[in-house]
Amino acid sequence: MTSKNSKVIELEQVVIRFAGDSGDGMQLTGSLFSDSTAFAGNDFATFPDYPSEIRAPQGTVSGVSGFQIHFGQKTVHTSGDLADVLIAMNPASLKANMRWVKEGATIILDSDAFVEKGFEKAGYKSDPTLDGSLDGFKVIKSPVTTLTKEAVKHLDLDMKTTLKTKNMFALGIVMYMFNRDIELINKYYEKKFKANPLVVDANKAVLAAGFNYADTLEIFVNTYKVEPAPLEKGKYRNITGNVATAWGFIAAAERSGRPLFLGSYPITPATEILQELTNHKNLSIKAFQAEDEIAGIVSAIGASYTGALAITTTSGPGLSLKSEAIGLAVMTELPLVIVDVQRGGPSTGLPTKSEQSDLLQALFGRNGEAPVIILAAKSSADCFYSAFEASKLSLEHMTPVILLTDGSLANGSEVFKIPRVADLPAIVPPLAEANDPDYKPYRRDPERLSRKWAIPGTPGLRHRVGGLEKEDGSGNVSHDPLNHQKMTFLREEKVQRVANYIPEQTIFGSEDAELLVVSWGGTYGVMLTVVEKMQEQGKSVALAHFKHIMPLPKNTEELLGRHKNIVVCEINNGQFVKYLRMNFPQFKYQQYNKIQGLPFMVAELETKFNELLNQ
Amino acid sequence: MTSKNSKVIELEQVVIRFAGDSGDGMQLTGSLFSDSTAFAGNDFATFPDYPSEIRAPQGTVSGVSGFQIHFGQKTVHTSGDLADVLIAMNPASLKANMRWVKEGATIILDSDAFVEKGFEKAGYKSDPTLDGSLDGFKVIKSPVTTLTKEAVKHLDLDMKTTLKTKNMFALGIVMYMFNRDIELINKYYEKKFKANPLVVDANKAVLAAGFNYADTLEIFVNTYKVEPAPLEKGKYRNITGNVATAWGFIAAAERSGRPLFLGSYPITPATEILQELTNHKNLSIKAFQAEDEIAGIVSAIGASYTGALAITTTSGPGLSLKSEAIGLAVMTELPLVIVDVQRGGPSTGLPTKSEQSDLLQALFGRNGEAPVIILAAKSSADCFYSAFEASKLSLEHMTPVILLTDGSLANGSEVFKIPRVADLPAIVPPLAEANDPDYKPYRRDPERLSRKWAIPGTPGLRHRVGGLEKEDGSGNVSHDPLNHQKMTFLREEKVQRVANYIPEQTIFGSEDAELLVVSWGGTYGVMLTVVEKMQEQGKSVALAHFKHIMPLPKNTEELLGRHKNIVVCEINNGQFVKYLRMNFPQFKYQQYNKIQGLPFMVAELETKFNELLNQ
Amino acid sequence: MENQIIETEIIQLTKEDFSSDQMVKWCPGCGDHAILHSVENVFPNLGIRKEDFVVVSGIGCSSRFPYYMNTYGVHSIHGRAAALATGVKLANPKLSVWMITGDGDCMAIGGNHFIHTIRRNIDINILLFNNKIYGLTKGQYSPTTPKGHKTKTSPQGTYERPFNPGELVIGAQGNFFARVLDTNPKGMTAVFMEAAKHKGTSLVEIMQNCVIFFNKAHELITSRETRDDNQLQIEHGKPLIFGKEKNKGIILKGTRLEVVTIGENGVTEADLLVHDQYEKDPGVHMMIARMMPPEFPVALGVIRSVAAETFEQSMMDSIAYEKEHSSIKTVDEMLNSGGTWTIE
Amino acid sequence: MENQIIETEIIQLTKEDFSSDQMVKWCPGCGDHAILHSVENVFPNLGIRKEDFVVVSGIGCSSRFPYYMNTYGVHSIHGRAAALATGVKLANPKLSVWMITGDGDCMAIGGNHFIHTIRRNIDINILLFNNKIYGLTKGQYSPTTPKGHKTKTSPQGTYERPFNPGELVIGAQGNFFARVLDTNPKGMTAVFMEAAKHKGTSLVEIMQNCVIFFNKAHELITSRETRDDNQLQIEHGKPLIFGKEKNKGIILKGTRLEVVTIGENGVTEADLLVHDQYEKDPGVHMMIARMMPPEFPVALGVIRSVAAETFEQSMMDSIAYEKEHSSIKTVDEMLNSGGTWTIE
Ligand SMILES: Cc1ncc(C[n+]2csc(CCOP(=O)(O)OP(=O)(O)O)c2C)c(N)n1
Ligand SMILES: Cc1ncc(C[n+]2csc(CCOP(=O)(O)OP(=O)(O)O)c2C)c(N)n1
Ligand code: SF4
Ligand code: SF4
Ligand SMILES: [Mg+2]
Ligand SMILES: [Mg+2]
Repeated sequence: MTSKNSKVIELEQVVIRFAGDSGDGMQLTGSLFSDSTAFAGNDFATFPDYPSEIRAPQGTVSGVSGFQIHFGQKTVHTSGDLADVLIAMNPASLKANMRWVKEGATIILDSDAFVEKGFEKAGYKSDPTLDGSLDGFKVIKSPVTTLTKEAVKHLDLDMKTTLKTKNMFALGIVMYMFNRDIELINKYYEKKFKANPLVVDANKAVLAAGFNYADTLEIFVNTYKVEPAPLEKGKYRNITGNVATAWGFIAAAERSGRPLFLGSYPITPATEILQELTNHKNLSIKAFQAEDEIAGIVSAIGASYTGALAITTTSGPGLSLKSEAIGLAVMTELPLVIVDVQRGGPSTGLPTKSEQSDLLQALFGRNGEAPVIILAAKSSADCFYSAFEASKLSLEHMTPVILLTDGSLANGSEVFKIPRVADLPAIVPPLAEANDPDYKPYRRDPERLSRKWAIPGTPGLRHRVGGLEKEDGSGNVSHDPLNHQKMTFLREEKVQRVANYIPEQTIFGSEDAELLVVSWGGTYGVMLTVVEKMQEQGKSVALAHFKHIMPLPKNTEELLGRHKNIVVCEINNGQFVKYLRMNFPQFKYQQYNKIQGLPFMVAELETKFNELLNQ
Repeated sequence: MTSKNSKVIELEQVVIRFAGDSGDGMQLTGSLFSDSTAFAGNDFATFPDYPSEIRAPQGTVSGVSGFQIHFGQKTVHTSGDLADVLIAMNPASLKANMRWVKEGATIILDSDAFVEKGFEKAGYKSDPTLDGSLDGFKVIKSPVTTLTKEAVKHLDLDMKTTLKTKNMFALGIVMYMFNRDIELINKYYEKKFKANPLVVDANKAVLAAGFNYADTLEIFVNTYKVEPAPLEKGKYRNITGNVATAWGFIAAAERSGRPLFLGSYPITPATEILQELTNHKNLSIKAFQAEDEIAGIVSAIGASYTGALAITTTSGPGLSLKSEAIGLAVMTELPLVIVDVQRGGPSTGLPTKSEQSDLLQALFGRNGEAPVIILAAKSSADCFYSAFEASKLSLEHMTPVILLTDGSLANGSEVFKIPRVADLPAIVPPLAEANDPDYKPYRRDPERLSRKWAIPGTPGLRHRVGGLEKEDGSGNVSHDPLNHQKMTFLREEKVQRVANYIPEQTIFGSEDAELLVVSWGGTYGVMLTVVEKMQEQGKSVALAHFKHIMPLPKNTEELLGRHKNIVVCEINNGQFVKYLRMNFPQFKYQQYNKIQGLPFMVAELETKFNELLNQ
Repeated sequence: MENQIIETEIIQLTKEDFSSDQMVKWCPGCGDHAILHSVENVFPNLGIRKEDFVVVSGIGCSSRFPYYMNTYGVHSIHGRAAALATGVKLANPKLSVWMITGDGDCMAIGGNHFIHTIRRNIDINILLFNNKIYGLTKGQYSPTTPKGHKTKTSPQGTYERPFNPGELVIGAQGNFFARVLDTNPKGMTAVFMEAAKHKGTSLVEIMQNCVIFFNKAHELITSRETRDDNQLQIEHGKPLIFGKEKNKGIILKGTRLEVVTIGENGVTEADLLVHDQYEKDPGVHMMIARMMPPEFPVALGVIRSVAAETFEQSMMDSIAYEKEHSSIKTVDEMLNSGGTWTIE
Repeated sequence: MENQIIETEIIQLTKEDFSSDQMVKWCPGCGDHAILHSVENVFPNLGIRKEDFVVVSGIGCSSRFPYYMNTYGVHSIHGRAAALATGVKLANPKLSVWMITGDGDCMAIGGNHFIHTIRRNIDINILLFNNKIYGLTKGQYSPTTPKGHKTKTSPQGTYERPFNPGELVIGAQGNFFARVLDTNPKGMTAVFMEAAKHKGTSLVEIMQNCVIFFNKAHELITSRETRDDNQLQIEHGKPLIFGKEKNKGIILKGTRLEVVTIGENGVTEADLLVHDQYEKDPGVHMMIARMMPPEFPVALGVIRSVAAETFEQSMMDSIAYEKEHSSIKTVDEMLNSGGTWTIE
């Protein structure tokens, strides 16, 4: 039913931002557009921008909910910097989002909402569409509310239901603008609202009305098209970081043959991992919502002692609370994965914003010498592989792992090529054999230095573990001075030897690039975008993006040593750079830090790197 | 009543170690000898060596309780490495303490306890006094038990009471050996056991018996004397680190005019600070024993908001639990002193042993960017001044301070020159004035960057604080990106500016010494002893011992820069050295680390430093 | 400058004295709004200076409360409000300390501080906003969510029996427990006044409705159709009567409570259990607090209110005693106490 | 290699099967020794394989217990034993999980896990060594120390009313509560057996004596001279009788318990309250658990034992149900569920 009467312009990539009041259904609008983007064969990534209040006063800036999608015919690494198209359902949405809009972008407004009352609530002194605020943008004012009402008049709906569909009118306009087929979305309505045919009809009618309105009134001089991206063959889905994390653990449980146990306490932005796992009892997953973070981790340690792949999930304040118990897992040398979905700190901080400021806590936030393995996921989809690898390392090396993700990865989503479980690496935990006459709780594997895992219920392996210092071998409580020193070194060395079991650090770009950009964790997408762009411009820039933090890959020193000009970029006040200085003080590091609860922008990094290149 | 028939040899310094079963009263014996040492005008330091069990099976190695005293005619910096004299009340005490005894030392034994049963319990295969184990020592076997019984026969005591006094027989011998006057101790008995004259008589009789036994039987070829130390004029007392810490806070409360509030939960080795403060209701001190560590710190934050000098005291595992709440104190910019009496870690670790392994936790163990001031006390007596300074900095700069002490300082004691409270520095917290029309919760002092303290009950200053990010100035909740960055920098800068209010780092020795020895916290005494000794030998060694950890003194970089050869010595796996590398990566650091739950020995450091000098 | 009148009397305050300038951001229709109004009505009428109130909370929707009150206040961290309030009250027992908390904040993560504060009987007033759900984190079950209820983290229904706050309070030695509905402003005002006057920890459970994540959680008790049979407003000294016709009541039969109808089987009002909120033995208070539909109506009002020494009173008495009786009166005296010696 | 007999039956175990090779380091005379012996006597007689026991503890003198038992075991961190035991039991519901804890470990720092575990009714057996003091840290008061008692941190006596474990357990919805003395090995053995058999959280309070820091804490109940008047051994279905002459008893009079003498004022045995440990309504169990000298004797034995579904049973049922009814049976199916698309 796509009909065109305007020229179609081909674009390489586009960023669209949908914004409205919390009640306006912007998340659904965005996700339906994402589905159609997937169908169109583009690569894409999305990011929701929830308000921090559940439902702040309607029409105010603090109640604005947004959804951004970035799609392209090339690989897309981020959910995009600034929007090419902004849909603003009311003045507050416009106000809250103007800083996210590219110069010259198209702004689609519901003109019915751009009235005195709306300006007031949004804190506008005058009508922004008239006072010159929007000069330089392509502004399309459409009476979305009025036309929505018209479109469903025949269905005789109550006003609330009617108004609930107006987001679909806006979606219809955007679908037209990008030459998309609306049938897919109609099918969604049919499935989703099966029980309520009237709602199906209403949504269909409004979507079509928006589409046709754009067509008929020729509100766009041109329409646009983004060609399919050259994605590898295979089956794909869209996935958020939190779901990917949950699924990575489920896959690791399957590959290791160990039942999955989660002990957790809800906290933004980590809660969805818990929620997702409670939904998989069909796969025998035990997800325990504990009374607090401490019970979350300690129940997981109990489950780990009992032979489960045990995990606990949280965000920064929760990681603080788990500090003491992580020490117990270190001392008992049990597998355990602790996921920290980082958010803005310190203290309660900025719970709905993302940050990378828990790195030093992950490294050092425990009493005594208590080393753990640390991984940091680099993208929403990579959360799957990071959770899987964290499980593998923890199970095979019998030591806790902290997996760092962040709010942006957790809530953002991207295209994920669906793997086959059988193709994932094998995971072989060092289980002790029943009645092994040589079994000793702290006897170690000579290579990995891991002890064996003897699981309650197994005959012939009864033993006790605990938080007091242990005698090497026997595992008995020991106050012997030299044993304590030995055990301290062994625990450290066990973690360091993991370097033999992780990939070497790769570098994107030339080994002798003039500027080496270093980053870690969730900033991968934007770093890659910038470096790729600058390399295309012929700049001598390379990227070393770290996913393995503790231990660092074996070739790190060598790799860093090849570059005179190194800049470490982080969404914090400089934590990884401190860690690098402490490990490799012989090199000089520059820093680029941003602590605004916001991701890096391509432009700011580019400016910084160019500056460093011209020094 | 001192009578001599042997030559008196003058000694510069002596280390004596009293050891017996937990029930043998070795702590009292030691402390009485300390009193007499004070009376003799020597400088001294002591250290108790408690068993980790409350009362492990009698006669076993794990039940041995020890007390060491080091006294001299020069300034004494530590409780001593190896003992010149060991008193061993039974075989287990001998076995447990042989490694603490100098070659050629005098060992005084209760021969009545050196019998088959005792050897067995102690795990000796044969009689150590006969099998050559004690070759090279001066062994004095005295039938202490028998003679004690004899000494009190006339008093008709029950056996239990009789045996309880045998430690006094041993004390009598040692008193004789060092030409001490036993009258002082008799006075102590009279006061202490006022209610029970029989016990007074018994103790007096046994003490005298021991003294006279040594005299009469000429068990010593010589006796010894240590001349008074040239201590400054003034009034002195003996003080443990934990009591000194408690008193430092009491003095700070007095000098600041702020009531003292402690919220704490018992934990070894920090409990005595709580206990000491519960004993000072006479000075209006409120010491609250909370249900756990979290309630301990959070109640202190409540008290701080309410205008108290608020403190919380704990050890490593407790500091872990307090992590989240420290972040709240950082965010609310309230004064709070957190004392961590470090012990062996990780996890429960070695609770009765000392370690310096919580430094990185103190620096980084919190979510988000959450800087705090960090001080580390350098000796038992210095705990007083450190607690005082921690209070002053926290109150005047409106930011939390972590004060690190350790198990050795906490339980050890040394001579303390009693200050007059009025001579201590003034403490002037930035109190907001009632009805100040310009009051804003987060308006800052331009120099210190501290905000004002507005205390509930004061008219005209009502305001709210909390853990969400605050708008600078107003203190309102703010999600503004640039404000977050600004506040992050302000919190960091506020702590950094404390460098303007602390002394510059001093160096003991020459500014161009070939080897710079760096240490921090509780190791001061032994470091000084070694460096002094080597300097006397003409070695080019200097000591920079850090008490101010965060921020570092302003001249640290300059000071370190003057030395090519730097060695950082710590009772951990290298935490301060990591911190120095991260701050001053331009210098090269060597390390000396010991992780045995034991203090450094003079000899091992000397060996190490000589090695480094000869490189 | 002369003749200035120094304000010594407590002036009559109004609601406006307590409204803060911050925008109230709870969802439209959330029960929290009504509670805020009730508290704003109660504070001016307690005879306490406005600068002597401190409002403390943890984290949750309900815990945003202090920002909306123009008093001294602390919005602390999740679960720790009781510990913070304890510190405030012990540091200055003269302050009127109010703690605002949610069912998750004080009964999940904050459970330990909650029971210990109650046990110690520290004189703070705790308003527990019981919406039986985690609101701020968007809809996970809480320790008071009814067993079997489906939430975001219990897609097949919860497995856990909920706490009944009244029972837990009594089990923790609590001396004041009352229950009110967010839909009943008068009831709230009356109970908040009583809570404020009670010396010792007062716990008020407010059945609060979260319109977004557990709408109608208390419907059986609050809805026009069912409320008469499911509410019982208790009053000290009055028999336990309820029902549309006020003809139903509660009797204590043997070791249990039972619902009876007045006029049936010879039951008269005189047979009914008479409420004694001051009874020390908590046995019957516990039974009353436990009453739940469908068997019983829910008891509303002050269920238990027993006088006992407060922690801070004991502490202040002990300090006063020691100040009088200790021979050490100053810090200098302390420093010089015990074994000392002088070098001259 | 043929004809090997595969052990399928549970063989009769003995005490020796459970003694570990570690030296027992409690103080001579400590009540913990006797408890250890009782547990060693009970374990072989439960019909459970020796490798199916897991003994979990926190930190404290009592919490050294697992080291002295030759079973699987974890000596965890202070206060967290209940959370750890929960993880063990949920990970493998077939195990027999025993939690050893002290009054400080589970009622001070561990209070939250304690009440939540009880509320969830997870089938673990909790032995609470109540010596009313912190032993391991050398004598500070605990949440069960009697009010006014002088300890290292309460030189003028404590200001706090103690928890009564039975009350708190019942307030937290507990279904099994029993009380025994460390001086009564037979009593311990009998109660431990019952606790083991009870499905759901069983809480046994053991009045344990710390000879060093609070010697004779339970003297009124245990000493030869006073015990007859201060102990009441309760038994299901039997009237509450005590006293040297077995002539005193407890009646329920109105809303309270009262001590009476049989034969006086016409009181006969038939008037006495008959103990029903299976009664669901906890009102009277609460009253019985509260009885304390001097007014009342202390009730010993099983006070409450009510059957209810356990958390882990609900969880396993839900898993079984979902496995059967979900259309997604494998991880691959999960990965491929919902909206996917294929690039060819
Ligand atoms: C340490 C920590 N853990 C978890 C959270 C996340 N969190 C915030 S509020 C909340 C529960 C809110 O529920 P409730 O206390 O009932 O308050 P309501 O929102 O329902 O009023 C949770 C789990 C947090 N902020 N901090
Ligand atoms: C996190 C932490 N806080 C405090 C301690 C110190 N601590 C160890 S045991 C204990 C209390 C012991 O009392 P209880 O639980 O009654 O056991 P008991 O020794 O009396 O058997 C304390 C406070 C600790 N080990 N860890
Ligand atoms: S989510 Fe629920 S509790 Fe929170 S503000 Fe909205 S309605 Fe109220
Ligand atoms: S201190 Fe007390 S509880 Fe601990 S072992 Fe000794 S007697 Fe037992
Ligand atoms: Mg709630
Ligand atoms: Mg105890």
